[in-house]
Amino acid sequence: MLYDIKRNNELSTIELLERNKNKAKIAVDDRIYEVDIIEVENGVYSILLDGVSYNVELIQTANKKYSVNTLYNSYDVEIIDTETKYVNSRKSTDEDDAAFISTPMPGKVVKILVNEGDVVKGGDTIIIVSAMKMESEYKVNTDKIIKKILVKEGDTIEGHQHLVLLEDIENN
Amino acid sequence: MLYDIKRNNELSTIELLERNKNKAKIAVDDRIYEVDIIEVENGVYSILLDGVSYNVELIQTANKKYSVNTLYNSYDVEIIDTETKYVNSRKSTDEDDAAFISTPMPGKVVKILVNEGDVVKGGDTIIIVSAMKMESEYKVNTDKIIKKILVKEGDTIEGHQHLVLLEDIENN
Amino acid sequence: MIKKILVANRGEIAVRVMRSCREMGIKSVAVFSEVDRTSMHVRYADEAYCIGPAPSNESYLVIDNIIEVAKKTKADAIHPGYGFLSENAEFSDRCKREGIIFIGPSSYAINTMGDKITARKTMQKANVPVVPGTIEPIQDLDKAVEVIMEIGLPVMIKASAGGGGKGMRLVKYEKDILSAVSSAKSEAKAAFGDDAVYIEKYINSPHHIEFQVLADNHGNCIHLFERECSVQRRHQKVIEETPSPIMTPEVRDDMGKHAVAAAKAVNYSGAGTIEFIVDDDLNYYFLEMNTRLQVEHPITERVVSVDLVKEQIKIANNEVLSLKQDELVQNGHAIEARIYAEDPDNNFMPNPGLIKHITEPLGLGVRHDGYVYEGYEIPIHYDPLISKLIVWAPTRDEAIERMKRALYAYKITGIKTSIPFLNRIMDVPSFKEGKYNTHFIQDNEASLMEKEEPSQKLKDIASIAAFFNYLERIEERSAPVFKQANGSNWKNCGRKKNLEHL
Amino acid sequence: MIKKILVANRGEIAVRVMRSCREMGIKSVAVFSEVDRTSMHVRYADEAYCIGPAPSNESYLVIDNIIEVAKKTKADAIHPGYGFLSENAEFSDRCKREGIIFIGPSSYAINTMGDKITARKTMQKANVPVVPGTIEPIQDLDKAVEVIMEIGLPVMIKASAGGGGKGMRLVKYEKDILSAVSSAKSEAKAAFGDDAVYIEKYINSPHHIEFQVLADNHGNCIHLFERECSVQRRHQKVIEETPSPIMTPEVRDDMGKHAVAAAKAVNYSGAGTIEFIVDDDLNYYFLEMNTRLQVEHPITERVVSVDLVKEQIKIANNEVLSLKQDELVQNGHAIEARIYAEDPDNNFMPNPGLIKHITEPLGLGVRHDGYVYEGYEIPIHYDPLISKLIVWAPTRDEAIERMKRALYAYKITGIKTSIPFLNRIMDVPSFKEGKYNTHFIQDNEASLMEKEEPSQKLKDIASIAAFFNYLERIEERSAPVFKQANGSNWKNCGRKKNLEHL
Repeated sequence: MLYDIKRNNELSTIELLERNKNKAKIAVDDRIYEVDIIEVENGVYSILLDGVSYNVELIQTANKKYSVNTLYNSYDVEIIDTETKYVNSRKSTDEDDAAFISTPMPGKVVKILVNEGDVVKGGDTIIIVSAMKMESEYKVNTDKIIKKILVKEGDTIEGHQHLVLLEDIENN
Repeated sequence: MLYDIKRNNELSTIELLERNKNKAKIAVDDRIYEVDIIEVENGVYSILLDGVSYNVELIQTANKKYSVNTLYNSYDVEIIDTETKYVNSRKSTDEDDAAFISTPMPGKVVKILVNEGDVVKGGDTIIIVSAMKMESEYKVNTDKIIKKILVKEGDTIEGHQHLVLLEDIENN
Repeated sequence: MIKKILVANRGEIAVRVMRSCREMGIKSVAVFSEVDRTSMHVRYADEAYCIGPAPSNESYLVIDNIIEVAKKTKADAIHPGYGFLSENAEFSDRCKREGIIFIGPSSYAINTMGDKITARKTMQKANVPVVPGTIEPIQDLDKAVEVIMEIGLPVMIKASAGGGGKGMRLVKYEKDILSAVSSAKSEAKAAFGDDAVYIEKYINSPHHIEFQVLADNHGNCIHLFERECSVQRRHQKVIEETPSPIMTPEVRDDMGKHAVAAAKAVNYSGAGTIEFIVDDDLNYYFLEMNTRLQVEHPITERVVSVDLVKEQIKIANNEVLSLKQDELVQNGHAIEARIYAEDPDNNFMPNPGLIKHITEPLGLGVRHDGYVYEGYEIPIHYDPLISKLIVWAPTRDEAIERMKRALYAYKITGIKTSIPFLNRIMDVPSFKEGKYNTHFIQDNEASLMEKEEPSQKLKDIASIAAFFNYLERIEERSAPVFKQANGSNWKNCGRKKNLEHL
Repeated sequence: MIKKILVANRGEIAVRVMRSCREMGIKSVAVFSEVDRTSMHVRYADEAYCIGPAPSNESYLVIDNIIEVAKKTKADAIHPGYGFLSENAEFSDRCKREGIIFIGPSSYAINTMGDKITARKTMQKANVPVVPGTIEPIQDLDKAVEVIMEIGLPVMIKASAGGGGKGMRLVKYEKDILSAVSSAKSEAKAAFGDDAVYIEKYINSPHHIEFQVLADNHGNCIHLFERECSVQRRHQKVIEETPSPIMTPEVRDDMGKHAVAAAKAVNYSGAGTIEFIVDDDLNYYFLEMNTRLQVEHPITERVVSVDLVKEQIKIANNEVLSLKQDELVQNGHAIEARIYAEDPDNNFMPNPGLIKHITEPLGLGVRHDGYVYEGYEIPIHYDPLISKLIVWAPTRDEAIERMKRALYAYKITGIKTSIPFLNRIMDVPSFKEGKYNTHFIQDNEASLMEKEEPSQKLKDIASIAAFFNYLERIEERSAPVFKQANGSNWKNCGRKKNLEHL
């Protein structure tokens, strides 16, 4: 079965052509790879390709989404199966315009500089988050309306958590 | 609820008296312990008891059975709940007389020195198993009949796997 | 005799101190904040007590709580590690009043060295070279211009109570003097409640070189040679090495003598570090003294063959220093790399989180001082230092190769770390040649930030691994059997099996 | 110049060799048996190729298969590690014929040192002391009695082709001589296809002390001092240390010169070890030469500051030895403990299996050379050595304390290991005093096997941990929510969650 796969926003097709235990023949677009691939530790794969030994580490970030580390690089990879395509086709109209402020790492909300309903200018600081003795300011790039504030000062937050919902000014 | 617990064939009762997250009050027989207990790694518990820091590692060997390592000691611990008691009461008559030869570690069957139906004497070697370049001979302690041989030479075996079924001579 | 030590710290340094305690047969007591219950120092210690909520000003900085645990556990001594209360004169005094040995210097030494103007004065009196400049706070703005023009531009305006770059101004032109002094004063006032500022000549292409000293309570004081700490990012040390690649035996000898003189000038006791600023011609000036163990102490330990924590404890025990200056030698070369939980590709944003998988580098010439483990969640409240990788080899070139080998084998997933950035530093020509100063990272930003475009093959391998995992998960779902074959997945499957059969 | 090396081995030594290759910028090629696909050396190498089924005589010992991979990958050289083909003269020759550099000595040196009678003769000619006895095979049984009575009882009868205690007999009384010689001959015939035996005086309370040598292809040969290897169980080394606690500078110097003479007598090239048997009065005799890297080479590396694998590679590269005898010194004290997968409480039964959890010791003065990881299943087909723990300290006493600290922190679950046994060795008075010989383990069996009865509290803590886990599993079953709080169980839960949502 042919799947779509997205790696750092680059779309390819991927297909398992043959498999015998840990030996597999896989096509990525029109490139054919015969690999010896085995999960040696949880989320860690050892891959032999033309004799060369590769070590790849996976972290599943969501269902069918992975953060993949090779020796010096890191990729976001998403497997797009028929289910995903179906779900994507349904929700695309709904959430496309939504924009959230979020942080890449966990931390603590130090200060929120806006109120719901405020109109802010590109470059304005919206929220300050601290982690590991360092404070980071999160700004908007373009003029926005503060639709909803989802956290309060002093809250402990997860990485990638939605903090503030923004809305484009043109939409109003 | 009061449970029975077996530690290296020593039977005690054990009961959770109170619990608030990782703080617990537990009675073992009539000894009361107030512990701060938390699973820090998979199967590894950190326990604080009267301020003293203990590290305990568990390996689940079967359902409700554990091999427990403290710093210098190792214990077999079994939780005996009502289900276990019921199961034990039913099967006790059935398997009590069965005796198997097995090895504590995985390995390879090098040689089987008996045939099914043989009568062997205490001290006779029944089977030779090798692991890590070392051969070990497994003998019977008392006279037995070889009821069934469950492996063949060259077989790779797991630890604790039944290799040979023995029968007492008096039973025939 | 010290029989039990409370370690008033967390993270790698707490574990490191406890290791030496264990080797000396001394019991260790950990203290921990509520968020640190699962931290390694709690697991490693003989005893452990909670001292308050996560924010350090409610736990690790609360003197009363720490003293209370020390008294309850009958600890003879307290080791403060670095950071937190390690340079707190009040804490040193309080320990003394309570009859507990503080493993560190007296409040007098801490206070004298803690105030920069007082330290400069004291050093000048002890004939230790200080950066040309004023040794009294600037009162009069007009006088300031006069003094600065006498010293010669460029100069630095610095807050006397300062640190972390606050209340600090670089002045290159005469016209900027007045505004720079006023703004430094007001920033100093806001930050430290003290607007005293002083003036130092600005050293071009400065090197940061520090000397380790040890002093006992019997008047003996020695130095254990230098550490080169010029690889810094925003005043944060990144790589340290010893010996310094720019040092000569003569200058080393001179600087060592001045380091000892500096320590003696404050009747120092214990382990301390004299930081010097050094120019390209090896002119050197006293910068400040750190009255505690440094993060980078292991490179000295390796090259001089000494356990500095054990020496601290022996000194606190009132023993006479057994090390003699003329018996100490530097053997080979050591480099330390600090592994931080931060994302070098994203402006070094701190990156706390759950350690999903860790492979530590092993083998010849590698020391690893860390505290995280698989399944540990690095809290958001403290310093992002995860561990320190220290390598040793007979030569500097070989030590660099060894560091690269160790960084290659060191894998942490779940969080971003500085490992790729550290690896790139090892490849920069000026680092390899040992020709760098504190501008190193800034000067080489382009090559340090550049990432090679990976080959199509490597990118496809990443996709293949993810795809294979996806397929295996589908397979598992349709046939959830217990894989025994090669041991992968044993954790999941073991647990899964249990849940099913329970 | 060697640019790519095939490592014809597995386990910790294969990884250790590859680490030095990586530091030298040399590519490494792994070979592996079918059961070793997940082994660390396959993961660590630049390239990896399967060479056959699990049994070593179908893979790691098949010269043709290894040569084939070397040619296919264009490897310039082969490093044999220890064991397997490392002392196989045919392999050394075959490499030469194929134009591949064998990182080890010539077949001449291997053969001469491999046959014990030939080795004894060669040593005698080179004026290296050998154990008093015969240097020709015993032909005539009557002659044997005469010779033995001349040497003086007790004596050892040894097979010339021997090893591993086979074809070996200790004779204490004259009446036993005839039967001992005949049975040794027939055992030797059965074991090695060669019934040649010879006679050696039996040394009472023997010490096993070996010298490391390095020789280049240009006539230079040096020794790197001794290793004390008397802590043995059934001729298997358990603990090694350097310097030897019984050595004097004079005897060290003499033995070192004889070690160099021994190596020169066979035109040795590369790294080798001369084993001596030493009595309580420090009389020493050549025992045998190991023409390869030893398991215990790291303690020499640490104390002499040298990377022996790099030296081997440089010698194979035809370089001139850069180390000079009179510049070498021993610095401090190093001890190695071998961690085996075996059950010390159950007659040291091998204990292969799945590594469920591992915590490696870290910190100052600790080197760890291993190859296993969490989730790795140790195969049943090979040697039970898991890893080697090497500690260093300025003094022997401190090194022992450090070893105890490292063993304390070293935790492996899933299999039984020798760690508790090693820890008990560190506590035996005769070991602590450095007064022990090869009878050490036998003489101290009682205290080495004794286990302290744990307190009721400790026993109850074991029960509480198991009980708590049982309760948590019940809880999880009734409310299978994703625990995020402290990171424990993330692996299970992560996977569980995925399965549910897939």
